[in-house]
Amino acid sequence: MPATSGTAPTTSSPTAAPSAAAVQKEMFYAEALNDALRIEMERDPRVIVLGEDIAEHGGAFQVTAGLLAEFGPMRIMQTPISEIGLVGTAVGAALTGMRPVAELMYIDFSGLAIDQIVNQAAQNRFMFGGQARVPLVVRTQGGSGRGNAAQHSKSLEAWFTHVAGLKVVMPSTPADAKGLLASAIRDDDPIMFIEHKLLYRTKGLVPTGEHLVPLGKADIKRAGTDVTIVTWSREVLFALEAAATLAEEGISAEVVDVRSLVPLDKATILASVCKTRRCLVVHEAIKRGGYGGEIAALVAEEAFDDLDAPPRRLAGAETPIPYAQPLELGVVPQAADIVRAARELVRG
Amino acid sequence: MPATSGTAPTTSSPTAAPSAAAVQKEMFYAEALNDALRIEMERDPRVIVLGEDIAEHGGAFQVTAGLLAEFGPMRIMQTPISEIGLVGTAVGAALTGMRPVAELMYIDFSGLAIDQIVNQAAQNRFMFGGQARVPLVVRTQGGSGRGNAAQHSKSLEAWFTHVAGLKVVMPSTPADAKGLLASAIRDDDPIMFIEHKLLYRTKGLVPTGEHLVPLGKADIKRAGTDVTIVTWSREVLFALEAAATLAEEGISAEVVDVRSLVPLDKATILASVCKTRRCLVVHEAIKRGGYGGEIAALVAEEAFDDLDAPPRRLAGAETPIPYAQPLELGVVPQAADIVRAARELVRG
Amino acid sequence: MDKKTALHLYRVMREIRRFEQRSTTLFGENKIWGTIHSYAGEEAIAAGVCEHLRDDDWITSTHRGHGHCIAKRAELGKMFAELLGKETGYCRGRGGSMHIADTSKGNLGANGIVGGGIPIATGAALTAKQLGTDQVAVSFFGDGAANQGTFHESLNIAAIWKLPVIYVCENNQYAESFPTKKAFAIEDIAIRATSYGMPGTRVDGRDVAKVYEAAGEAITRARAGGGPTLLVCESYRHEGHYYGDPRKYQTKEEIEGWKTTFDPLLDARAWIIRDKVATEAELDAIDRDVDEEMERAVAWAEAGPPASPLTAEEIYASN
Amino acid sequence: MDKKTALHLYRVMREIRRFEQRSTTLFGENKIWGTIHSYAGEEAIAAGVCEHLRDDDWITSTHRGHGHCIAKRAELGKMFAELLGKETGYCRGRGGSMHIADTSKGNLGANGIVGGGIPIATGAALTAKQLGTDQVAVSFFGDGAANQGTFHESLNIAAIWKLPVIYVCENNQYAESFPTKKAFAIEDIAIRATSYGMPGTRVDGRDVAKVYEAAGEAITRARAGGGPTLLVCESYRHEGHYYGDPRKYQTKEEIEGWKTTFDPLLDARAWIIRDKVATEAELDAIDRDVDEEMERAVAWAEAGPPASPLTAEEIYASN
Ligand SMILES: Cc1ncc(C[n+]2csc(CCOP(=O)(O)OP(=O)(O)O)c2C)c(N)n1
Ligand SMILES: Cc1ncc(C[n+]2csc(CCOP(=O)(O)OP(=O)(O)O)c2C)c(N)n1
Ligand SMILES: [Mg+2]
Ligand SMILES: [Mg+2]
Repeated sequence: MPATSGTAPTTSSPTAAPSAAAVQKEMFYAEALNDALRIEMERDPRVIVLGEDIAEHGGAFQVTAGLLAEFGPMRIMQTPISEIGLVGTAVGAALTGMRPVAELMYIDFSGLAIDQIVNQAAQNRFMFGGQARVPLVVRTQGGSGRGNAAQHSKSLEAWFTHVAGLKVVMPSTPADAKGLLASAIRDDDPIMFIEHKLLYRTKGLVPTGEHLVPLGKADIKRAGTDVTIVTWSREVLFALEAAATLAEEGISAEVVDVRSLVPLDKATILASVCKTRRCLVVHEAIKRGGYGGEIAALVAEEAFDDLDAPPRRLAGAETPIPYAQPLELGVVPQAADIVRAARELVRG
Repeated sequence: MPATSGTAPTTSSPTAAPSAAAVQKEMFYAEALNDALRIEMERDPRVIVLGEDIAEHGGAFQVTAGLLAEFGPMRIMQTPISEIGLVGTAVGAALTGMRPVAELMYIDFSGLAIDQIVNQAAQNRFMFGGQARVPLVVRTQGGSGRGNAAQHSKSLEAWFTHVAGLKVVMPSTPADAKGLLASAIRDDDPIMFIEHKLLYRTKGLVPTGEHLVPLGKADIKRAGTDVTIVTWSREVLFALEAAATLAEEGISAEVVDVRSLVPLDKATILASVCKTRRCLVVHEAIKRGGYGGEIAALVAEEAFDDLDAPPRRLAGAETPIPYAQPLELGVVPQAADIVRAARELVRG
Repeated sequence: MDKKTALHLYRVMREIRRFEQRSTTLFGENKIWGTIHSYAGEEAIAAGVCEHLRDDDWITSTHRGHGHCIAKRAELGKMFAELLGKETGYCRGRGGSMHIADTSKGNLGANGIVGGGIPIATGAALTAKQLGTDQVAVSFFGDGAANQGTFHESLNIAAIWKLPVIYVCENNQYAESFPTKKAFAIEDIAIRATSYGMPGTRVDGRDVAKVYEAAGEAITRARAGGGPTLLVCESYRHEGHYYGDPRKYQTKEEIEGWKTTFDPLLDARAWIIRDKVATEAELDAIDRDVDEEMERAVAWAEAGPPASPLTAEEIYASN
Repeated sequence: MDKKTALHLYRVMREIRRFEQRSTTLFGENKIWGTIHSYAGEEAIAAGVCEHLRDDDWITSTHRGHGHCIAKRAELGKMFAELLGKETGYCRGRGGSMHIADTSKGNLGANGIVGGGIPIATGAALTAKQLGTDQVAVSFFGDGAANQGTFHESLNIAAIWKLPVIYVCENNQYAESFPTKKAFAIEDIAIRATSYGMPGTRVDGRDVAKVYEAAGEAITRARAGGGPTLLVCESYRHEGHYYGDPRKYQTKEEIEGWKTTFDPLLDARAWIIRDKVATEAELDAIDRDVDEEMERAVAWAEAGPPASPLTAEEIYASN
């Protein structure tokens, strides 16, 4: 059967949430991602993985561990250090009927490949008047906290949110990681799937077998009434920690995990803010030009009269990430910073 | 004299505004940029220009016209089509004592070179503990309106604002273009200098001879009392057109031309908004993830109680730029759109 | 070469030439917006290569893409319609000249990013390998693109994976205003194939028979699992880089020179008649037929409705 | 080779080896944060090349940069201090192992982006050309980096501009877990020089004398205006890619093998004694001296103050 164009029939989008009866298992975030890859590769022979050090080594963060043995080198395709070559090759494969997952080892390197992501993958469908689809997932990871310094610690999701034609997903828990990756692979559009290097070794309960979390749905990770904390990726963990502390002080914080930055679940964010009347947006990326601006502006525009206080952003300091440990910890929001900011917002 | 390291002495930053007595001349925006390049190249032999088609052809938009004849091929260095090679070469030259101006023909191609801009140029000084400076100007141009379609019409300034260590400048008038480019070349940091393809053939009075406009200063292009329109680049022209129309309706709009997105002149923006009590941010780039979010969020955070209405953003539609002329005009804010948005904001 | 092939090659070249002439006229009439880049002078390359391709083979093209598109059997009316910004165009007026694609014929699109199509063709070839078919992918690109990082990374990937892809470098002596002679310190771009351990061939891109032969070899090898080839075709573009190029980087003599020294159509005409493959009258008939076909295509395109308004749904495939 | 040079080369190699051993210990003691990449096994390359360089010549280095830094005459104490995140480190604790730079000696920095230093060295060479000096720039990078687009674009630019730059490709047989044999379809990376019209040389990177000689030729040519060279040094890294690498991609035999089959220090020792350039006792004295120097450097570094808090002013040069 010759594969012809990108207009071949495809699978439907995920919709169902996991049934309550699903069997769950404790897994690391990295394992959960691995599980999603394995299940999707078993399910659909068109799913292939391309990337650096993904074969014997199992990926810099062990997300592809064991997959070479299981699927062989034709499906776990280790590439030379050629970021734009490997992503562009994945774009071409996606355009012609495959469903590639391309791994960029650090989001800091995404600049090397961004032209293929932005000028080609994201725009092909539109530019061709609908003649193509590009079911491509670019998996990568960002964030600081491991002493990797300024070229291996950035948070660059904002770049990708600013591109028409891309979707951007950033899971914070193992279960979301698995369910969102599976949905991303089944989705027919190019997706930046951004993990966090300090989440790989966090644990959580994850449904076994097929598990899909729909794209475009935020998740209220903790309900509350006094202040809404809108955040994603690793900062969700800090926000939950902060919410626990705040609860001791009598402040009830609601933590909204955005999960999918594009498409953005505006309804859940606005409903929460209208309820709590206060909004704190938290992210690890530097504040200037960050996606927090988008969300704070959105809240200001659409919930102005429901706010008891100005929307606030808490974000990374405007600096490249420094190497020395105490400096590095000081430049991204920690739980204590969130507590302080939320307290100020509520108490004034 | 051997040039040793990036720590060589350098010129001081610009401070003086043009004296009122300066002789002025009507020039196109492209000519004004050309004038700045010529003057800076005459003034400082370390200033060199690298780029594609900048020699005999004079640049895709004629900004380097005549400079090859005047300065020769050692200073007007035409490069192969090698965006990361040419920008990286410029970074290396800047680190070792030159003051290169690198031209990226379209900002759409900047992704090909962004790694050298972001991971190297912007961070070298910081990563090296202050041992380096990178006096590099990357000149490029963006924007739609010429039927160049989705790979030659983007507005990507937001990407660069989100990078610690970069400065971002976007002039709207010939005089600003000249004065800001001269200041950028004399500045000791890496700067994205972003022009607009539809401004090159706009005319204005420009001071002859040395003319410096300081970085980091917004300019109130029209004073008003009812609503502040914060904008930059070509949208400044639309905003001024809109303000004239609004004036006829009895609405007095103040047009703040940001000029320098980084560093951002928050004081001027906030002072204006506190005066008019209404803020409309306008840009050509798509809204999601755009720099308008930064400014609207800033205004919401810092001038909440001074606002009579929610801050509003008017920006490009969330689509790749289409080719067909009527479609293309429909996706970026035009003067009439600004009039409508401002009117709504003022009249409610 | 058999008569049928020879006449088909001639016809394709003629169609390309005429298409470029007609779109130049339309541009001059302000009916085309944006930019167009003429392929006139380079017809032998697209024609000679694509003659070997099936509809299920893929190509990636460039900003100078009309010729590849025609050689890959696109409908002329839909091409003109796209240039005119019509709903009936290949891209419904969204793409224009620099983004014409026809995925039904395996044309993965013109490309506004120099070098942008090279990894994409590589990926299409990977699909063929993954599916175990004998499809091939061809990437057309210019001499200028051969100095892009994508060229280097893609050729290496294709070589180590033995992908069925042919990299066709069209050396038309210029990248915009930059002469190949100055942009390279080598004479023969095909030598770059050795850096990747793949065969490299340099061929006279004016001679459609030679291009046809060299491409045939490379494509046959690729279909048989023999891996990629770099095929460099020496050529010359008759027109400026884009419609309206002042060509300050060329002399008047050079600009006029091609008419006498470099024209693949005149050449083909000459040997077809000389070798008695066909008669002058037969070729004239093709010319007339192409001219008429072109007018019909233009008329059809002009009669089409303008591009329909954008909808939120057309950007994403799953909304 | 004269005695002074031979002993200096030996000493530099010894310093590098010892530095890597000491930093490995410090890492094991949890005093170093982040990642370090050992240059053990590749000492002959940095030593042999940098022996020809003056303080006003430039180098760009890599993530595996300690060796280049030492060979370019950095102060060991400041290097350790950087790894320890001290204010007294080269980068005041801001950079760490992957960003050590010493611009006072022309070291434009280690680099965390594979291939990132290649255009930067090209630009430094452009500065020399602009200023009309006889300075040269050397870019060190790995086999893996030779598959990056920056390699291709930079070498071409340097070739057409005849820049005084030497591209030193350290083929240590692996790019992380990816063996060179699989990442290339060619045996000899130096052949890539022909794609740019520059000389390419392949040399045994275990033999410091051979590296010294080949580098000398290339550097002399560059200083004299003869343009760039690609110098490929065949080598082997003794340790894993990074501290803690499980090395699943290598066999036990291979990992242990280097001790008997590939050690530039043992080699140098052997020929220095064999050719009676110096005595074993003299070499032992160097070893002892280096060990002591290293301990003093570590002690100095450990005694230094921690990195000072960040200030808003340190990111931009003009605020
Ligand atoms: C990445 C990128 N850089 C620069 C350009 C501007 N540009 C368009 S065509 C062109 C010349 C291309 O030369 P070549 O590859 O030889 O193709 P030709 O135009 O000669 O067919 C350039 C520089 C571009 N479109 N994309
Ligand atoms: C652009 C980029 N891609 C990937 C990496 C991850 N990475 C770090 S070192 C390395 C291997 C480099 O191989 P090589 O160039 O041979 O140098 P070696 O480590 O062998 O000295 C990789 C893939 C990186 N740092 N930068
Ligand atoms: Mg060309
Ligand atoms: Mg290596």
